[in-house]
Amino acid sequence: MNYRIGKIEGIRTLTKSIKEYEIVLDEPINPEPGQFAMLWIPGVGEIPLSFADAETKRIKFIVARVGKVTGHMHDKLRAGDKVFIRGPLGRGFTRIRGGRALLVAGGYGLAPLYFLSRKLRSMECGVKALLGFKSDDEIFYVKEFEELVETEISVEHGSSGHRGTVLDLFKDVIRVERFNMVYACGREELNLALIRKCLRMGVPVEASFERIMRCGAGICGSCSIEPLGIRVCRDGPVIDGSMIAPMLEAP
Amino acid sequence: MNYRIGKIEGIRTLTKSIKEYEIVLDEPINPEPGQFAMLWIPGVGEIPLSFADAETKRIKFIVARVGKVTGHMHDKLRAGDKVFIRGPLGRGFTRIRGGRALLVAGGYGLAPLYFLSRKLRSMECGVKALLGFKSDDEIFYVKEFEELVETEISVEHGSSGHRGTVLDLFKDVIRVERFNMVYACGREELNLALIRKCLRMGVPVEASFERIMRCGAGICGSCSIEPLGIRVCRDGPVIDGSMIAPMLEAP
Amino acid sequence: MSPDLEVELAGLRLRNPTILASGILGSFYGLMKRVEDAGAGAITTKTVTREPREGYPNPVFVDLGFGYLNAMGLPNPGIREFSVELRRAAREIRIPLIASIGGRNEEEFMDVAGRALDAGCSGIELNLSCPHVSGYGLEIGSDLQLACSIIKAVKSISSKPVFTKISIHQARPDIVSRYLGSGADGVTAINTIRAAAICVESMTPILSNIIGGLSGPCIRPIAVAAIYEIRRELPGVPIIGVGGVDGWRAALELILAGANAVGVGSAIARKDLQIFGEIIEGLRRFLAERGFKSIKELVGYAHRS
Amino acid sequence: MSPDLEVELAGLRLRNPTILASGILGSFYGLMKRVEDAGAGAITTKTVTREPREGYPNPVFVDLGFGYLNAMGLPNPGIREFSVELRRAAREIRIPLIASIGGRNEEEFMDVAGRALDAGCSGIELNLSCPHVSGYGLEIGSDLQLACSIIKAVKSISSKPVFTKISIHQARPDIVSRYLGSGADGVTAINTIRAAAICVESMTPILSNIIGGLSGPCIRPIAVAAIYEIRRELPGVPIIGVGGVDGWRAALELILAGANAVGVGSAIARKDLQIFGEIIEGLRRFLAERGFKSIKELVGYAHRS
Ligand SMILES: Cc1cc2nc3c(=O)[nH]c(=O)nc-3n(C[C@H](O)[C@H](O)[C@H](O)COP(=O)(O)OP(=O)(O)OC[C@H]3O[C@@H](n4cnc5c(N)ncnc54)[C@H](O)[C@@H]3O)c2cc1C
Ligand SMILES: Cc1cc2nc3c(=O)[nH]c(=O)nc-3n(C[C@H](O)[C@H](O)[C@H](O)COP(=O)(O)OP(=O)(O)OC[C@H]3O[C@@H](n4cnc5c(N)ncnc54)[C@H](O)[C@@H]3O)c2cc1C
Ligand SMILES: Cc1cc2nc3c(=O)[nH]c(=O)nc-3n(C[C@H](O)[C@H](O)[C@H](O)COP(=O)(O)O)c2cc1C
Ligand SMILES: Cc1cc2nc3c(=O)[nH]c(=O)nc-3n(C[C@H](O)[C@H](O)[C@H](O)COP(=O)(O)O)c2cc1C
Ligand code: FES
Ligand code: FES
Repeated sequence: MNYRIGKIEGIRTLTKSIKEYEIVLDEPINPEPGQFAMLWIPGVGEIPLSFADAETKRIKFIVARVGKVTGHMHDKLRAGDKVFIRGPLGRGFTRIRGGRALLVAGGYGLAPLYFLSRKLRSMECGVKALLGFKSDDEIFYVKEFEELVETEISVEHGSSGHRGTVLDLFKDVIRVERFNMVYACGREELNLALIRKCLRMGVPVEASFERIMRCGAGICGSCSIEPLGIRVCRDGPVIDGSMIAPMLEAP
Repeated sequence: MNYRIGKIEGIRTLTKSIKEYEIVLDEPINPEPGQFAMLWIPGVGEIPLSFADAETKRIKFIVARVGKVTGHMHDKLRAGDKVFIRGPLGRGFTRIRGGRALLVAGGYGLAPLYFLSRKLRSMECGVKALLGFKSDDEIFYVKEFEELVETEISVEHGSSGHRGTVLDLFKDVIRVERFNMVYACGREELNLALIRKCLRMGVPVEASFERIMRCGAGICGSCSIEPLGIRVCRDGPVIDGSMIAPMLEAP
Repeated sequence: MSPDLEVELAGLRLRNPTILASGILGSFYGLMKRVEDAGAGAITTKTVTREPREGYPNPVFVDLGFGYLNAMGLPNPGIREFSVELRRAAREIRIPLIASIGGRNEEEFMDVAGRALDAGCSGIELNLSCPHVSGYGLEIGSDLQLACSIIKAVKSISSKPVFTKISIHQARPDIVSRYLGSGADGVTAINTIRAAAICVESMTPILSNIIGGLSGPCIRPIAVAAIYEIRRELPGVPIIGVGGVDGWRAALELILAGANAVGVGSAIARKDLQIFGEIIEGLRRFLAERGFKSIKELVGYAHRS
Repeated sequence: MSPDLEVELAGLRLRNPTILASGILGSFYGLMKRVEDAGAGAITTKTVTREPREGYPNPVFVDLGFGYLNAMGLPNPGIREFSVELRRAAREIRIPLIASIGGRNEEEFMDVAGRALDAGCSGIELNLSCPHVSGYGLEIGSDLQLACSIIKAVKSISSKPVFTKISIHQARPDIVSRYLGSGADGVTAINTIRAAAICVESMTPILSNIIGGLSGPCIRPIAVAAIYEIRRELPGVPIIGVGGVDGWRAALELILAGANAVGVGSAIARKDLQIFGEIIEGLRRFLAERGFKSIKELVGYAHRS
């Protein structure tokens, strides 16, 4: 069978719509930051989730409540429950060695970037993370980031951090600091805006994209970014900004 | 596919009905003496043959002309031709370490015993080989044996070696010498007679048997020694004398 | 208390749900005895026909890695000679002995079945599904009317349970229920699947018969679907699940799909006779870990979800 | 001179014998373009139906190691929306584009085929064989009469070649020749095989639809037999061989059995789009080594032995 068996070790409520799941697998796994897994809950469904962390058999997911499966996870899963995982799937972030990296996340997009921060530390990089949230009560994982890297946050409607979107914050930061690489994960508009900006400035950029996943194996075509024919499950989810360039023609 | 590709390197005529084939395989193989291969010639057939020698990719078979496939081999195969091999199959001889071993072969039965002699040399064994032939012009491989081990031959109707069957020779030898193990390969009557004798004297004995082979994988049942249910292709072809004991009840 | 592996199958009582599949070692008394000693719950004999059959010349077997291809050609000594083996087996082997019967018409089936019953077999399996012997097996089974009349005829002389062994082409609840309507006591699903392999090096087919039957792990998903659908539509039918059982997980998969017992066939090529012990131990451990008392609780369990 | 890989297939000229199989990436223009760039000789689109279909919920795909199980449920945007992709593909892609058509009756097939032809496809493949979508595919194909009337109807409006895609159940020369008699220009053999997988840990079926279709290397021997037998009985029929092509050897095996061209499907899961180049290079090397001038010489070559 293609699934590994996972046992929920702990569930942490991060915000009213986001939880963190710590899972222990029956076998070691070694994903790259940016790669994802298909998580199957028998009788419920199967969804893609980015690895938020991984160490031998221990992995973390950060899950926003959206619909059927994520709702079931939030409402029904308890420590000790079994889940099934296939992966790691897809292509993760290209890690730079040395230099300075900027991480830009929107909402649960910080999941793969947190994992990336942990890995970049050993690469002798300077890392700065920009985390964007909608409101004060949606803020999470800031302490976790701060323990690893220099972190700034933006809140659209709230009192903490910078007021505004993370894109605004990004523009402010990029005006005064230079980076060798920008890593992004957020809603598609955010990703595209960041890519456009970076390409203009000539800064390499990679962003993690989402599409409806079905096979997760690069054959069904369901996750294609058209008309480029880039499969998020296989060619992505992390995609080099320059690959996306043709989508940005309209400014 | 389950076949290895072999290329005939050389064919040597040993007697008017026996030839030696030297074959180079596309991949290394590591059979034990006593194990066999199924040799397939497309469009002709597939037959079991004991390894007469093997060293990484180079193997030897000694083949007596019997019927369709062996006839084709004798008449049609040329150096450069391709043949297909599956194996090594079955269980070979148990090699003793130290002590003295006696090898008893009838006709092409010497094939696996020659291979065994080569391997026993490195086990610090004293080895004696008794080779039985029907007539003077059926004698072969004596020099090859003599280069490795002490060798005596018997000929039923002829002038060389001991006059008589190899069983007679065996009885003579065993009367004056002691062995820690007897290895046999010949017609079934020879094998059974040797086993009976050895069991009576309390000398461990192993013999290589033949049956019609089909699957070669231990599932079709075609090669069973009944009523013992011993599959020559899987439990054999080399069978410990004590396993055969129930067949010897009639003296 | 250790969980109970005993199953009941159309009146046969099996000490555990493993059955030697037809065509695998079931040609001689000695081999069948060894299979009993290895732990099997029941034995199916090689398919036997009225007349002796030589079978096809070699090659007859190909190991494909993910499965096996065979075209033996139903070699067997004919029912007269085979009766001797069967009689001895019936006398000395304590687990149920299911005689697999082949034939080209109703009369041959009747004749062979009669002699097999005479020799003391515990049940009959009608081979209506062997995919590579012209005039036998699937060629008979493809004719629904003929198949039903054969079942009826054999059933009329048999007080022992009669199973029909089916191919994927017959693995449809509507066809199976016709078989049951004709008197079949149960169904064995599935036989090998028509297949062939061509050697690219020699550019020739490998099997002497060219066409053979595919078995092994690679057909398990096909067997699982067949069993699942038959169990769903015909909740009471005794099913012997066969196809790709290569360990306890595979056996359990077929049982969860709805098999009351499972045939073990070509996996013996890789695992030899120890496979019976391995399956039995594995099932026992699984039942114990999950708190089930009997394997019967798991038959068709996957239908609950 | 480098050996010639070009093949002719019911009037279509393919630069090489590899064809993207239906359901694999053929849902969008961008993906089809990448497949062309990867070297494919032709492309079959995802099966498209008249109305949009959501498909089944996840899980829809299982990697079994020796093969794959899928039950996508024929998700597609319906022919109206798909025509946009198809039209663009027909305009910008130079290799033949075969539109795979699904439907529940003759009228739907006609409607979809008409629009696909309108959009500029080079050929039609009638999906009479998808084994896990109720009302479509094999359920239609199992009714020989209905299948023939669909073929006749579609053929009546198509000047482009029409292929019928068959399952193992239709892989019989008698059935195929009925299809040809109804006007089919060729046959695509085979579709996936009805199958299922049950997770032993959770004791539940894995696919949301429970039943899916088996593909990959494990069905190759089944495809080879199907192709071989059709080629033997119907020497002239154009055959697209599909099933378990995972490299040049596998492609060649199907060609030797009698396929004029080969579909590449689920192997892309393991090898990605490079597989087209790998097959093409491998075939070219084989031809050169053996002294053949054209791949056409090898179509059905295994029948000579
Ligand atoms: C590569 C990848 C990585 C992801 N990583 C994470 C992660 O780390 N954490 C996390 O919380 N979520 C992640 N997601 C998103 C997550 O997979 C979806 O939220 C989830 O599939 C929703 O499933 P559901 O059954 O709860 O909702 P459903 O009931 O299936 O859907 C509810 C609604 O959301 C829409 N929808 C569902 N999935 C998607 C999608 N992928 N894109 C667009 N719309 C969608 C549906 O069409 C529907 O309208 C990731 C997605 C991808 C593709
Ligand atoms: C384990 C094993 C190892 C062997 N090793 C060697 C070897 O190293 N050298 C060698 O020359 N031969 C060996 N043989 C015997 C060899 O396999 C046969 O001689 C060969 O299969 C005959 O094939 P054929 O097509 O030439 O004859 P066929 O045309 O098949 O047969 C001619 C006649 O011989 C009979 N026959 C064929 N094979 C056997 C058999 N195995 N037992 C009894 N009768 C048989 C047939 O029934 C027929 O009557 C071995 C056999 C076995 C089982
Ligand atoms: C070598 C071989 C011989 C077989 N002979 C028969 C037979 O005589 N009668 C029969 O009904 N099935 C026969 N079968 C089919 C098996 O009984 C079984 O249905 C099939 O192999 C699938 O099970 P498996 O995957 O466990 O091998 C044979 C299978 C093999 C591999
Ligand atoms: C994910 C997936 C989706 C498929 N969808 C279709 C389809 O829409 N129409 C069709 O005719 N065949 C479909 N098939 C079957 C393939 O075209 C092909 O016949 C089958 O997979 C065997 O080839 P393979 O072993 O190379 O995958 C699909 C197969 C897969 C794996
Ligand atoms: S999810 Fe199927 S190709 Fe990406
Ligand atoms: S040859 Fe088949 S069991 Fe030995």
